[in-house]
Amino acid sequence: METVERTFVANLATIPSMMEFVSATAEAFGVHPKRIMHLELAVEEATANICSYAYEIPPGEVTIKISREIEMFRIELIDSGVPFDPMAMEAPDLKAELESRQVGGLGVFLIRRMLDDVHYSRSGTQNVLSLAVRYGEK
Amino acid sequence: METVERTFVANLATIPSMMEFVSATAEAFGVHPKRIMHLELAVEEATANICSYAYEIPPGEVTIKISREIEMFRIELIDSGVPFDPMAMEAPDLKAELESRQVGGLGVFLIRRMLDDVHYSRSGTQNVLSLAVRYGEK
Amino acid sequence: MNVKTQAEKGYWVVKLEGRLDISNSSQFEQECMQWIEQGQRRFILDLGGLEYISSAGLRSILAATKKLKAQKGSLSLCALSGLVEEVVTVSGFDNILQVYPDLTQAMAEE
Amino acid sequence: MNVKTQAEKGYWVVKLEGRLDISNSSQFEQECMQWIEQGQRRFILDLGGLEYISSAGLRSILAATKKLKAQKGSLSLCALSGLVEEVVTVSGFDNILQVYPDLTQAMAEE
Ligand SMILES: Nc1ncnc2c1ncn2[C@@H]1O[C@H](COP(=O)(O)OP(=O)(O)O)[C@@H](O)[C@H]1O
Ligand SMILES: Nc1ncnc2c1ncn2[C@@H]1O[C@H](COP(=O)(O)OP(=O)(O)O)[C@@H](O)[C@H]1O
Repeated sequence: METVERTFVANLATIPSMMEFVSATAEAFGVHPKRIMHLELAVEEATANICSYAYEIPPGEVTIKISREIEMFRIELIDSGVPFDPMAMEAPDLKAELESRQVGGLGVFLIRRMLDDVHYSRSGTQNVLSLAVRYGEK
Repeated sequence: METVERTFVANLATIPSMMEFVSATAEAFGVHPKRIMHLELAVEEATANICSYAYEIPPGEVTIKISREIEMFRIELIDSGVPFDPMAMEAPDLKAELESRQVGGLGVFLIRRMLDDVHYSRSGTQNVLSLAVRYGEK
Repeated sequence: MNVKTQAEKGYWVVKLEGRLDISNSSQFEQECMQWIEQGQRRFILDLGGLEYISSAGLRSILAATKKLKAQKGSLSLCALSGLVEEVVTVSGFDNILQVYPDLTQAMAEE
Repeated sequence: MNVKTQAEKGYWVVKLEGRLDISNSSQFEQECMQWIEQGQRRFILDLGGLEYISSAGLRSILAATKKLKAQKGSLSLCALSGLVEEVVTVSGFDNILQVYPDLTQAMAEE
């Protein structure tokens, strides 16, 4: 089987199940434990944003599609919320002092830094965020 | 990889994650969707019992160990609660009329009926419930 | 789980979609009790869209059925398939509840 | 997540085990605020047993640190490893918080 897919209610209480879906599948497909942690982090950050910001009338839904490509383990997060391209966001100011440090903006930044391939596309009424890691420790 | 394992806090709120761990792994290993439903049902019933009855001071923990055997997809549910052998329970009276029908006792019965192999062992201070299905639709 | 209700020809038709399990069965049971309090007496649960049910789900249906019987009401199931049909059969619930192939027949024969 | 606290040599040592994520970070933040209200001022978070942290977790630590600074207190981290070390570094939190290799050094140098 090369692709598996599951749809979840997009609310904070289901995030642990979404993370479990991704990490159990990654483990079964032989992704290195360290990279599974990176994936889990990206899934938590991205789905938390979908649950919090994507839908004008929450909760909406989020579909997670997992593909076992030859070189990469890829997941796509698909929602029907407001258009939002996380790749277009500026990185937070990491040098800011404690006092001025903003509490937000980190989630998207971590997603971009932890994975090997991240890209966004808008497809019809859907946001598609594609996240991938290589199988090995790297 | 032939075995994966995860430990969860045994409370009702984590049951969806436990089910997701099992079904995502089963899906990745090619278990037929119908049999995945049977597994999910057995995992819900067994873990609900562990969360409700196993620990004198809840919540305890439950470890789920998944093995990809040649003919069977097997999971073991391991807890450190009071000794409890579900195989020793009598089946509920399925012919009872509505008025006298007991609301309990069904969970264990469903586990035994839905899977291809179920057995219990006590190992030191632990309960080990071993549950398996064949990969195909059957 | 999605729950949609509709009053139709004297029946209270409850359409369930998704999963009825330990995470939502007590909420569903409460909803049933509220409908009964509001005066609904003849329930049909349309399970055509229900993909999964566990003993916790059966328990909530059984509790509602007992409550309805005590009030001279009734509860029947229709449109079962897949795992739901299997669980209802294996557990013998098809002996204690009326089960119909589809909603039309449930409304005709009940 | 498991949280164990201990007062030691004037420090309030908080040992975290498991995962600090969106499902428990606001509870953790509340606990921190309670400790501060109870008069604790010099926090050391021992993350030796912490396996996972997300931005929600960082946010709760940042909130506690700001509160402590406002009360002339302090908060430092120690014994980071694996993903936790990576996340703290990548997010630049090691620039705004004191980070020590282990508890002994955190108590010696803070
Ligand atoms: N799915 C989304 N839809 C709409 N807006 C979003 C979405 N995800 C993130 N955002 C916006 O981007 C900002 C930055 O997100 P993030 O980096 O995760 O940090 P945080 O959630 O901590 O603010 C959010 O505050 C929100 O305004
Ligand atoms: N893990 C367990 N530890 C101790 N007792 C248990 C355990 N699981 C089940 N039991 C006992 O067995 C009974 C039957 O369980 P079950 O068939 O799941 O039905 P129910 O939970 O609906 O009563 C329970 O009521 C409980 O007394």
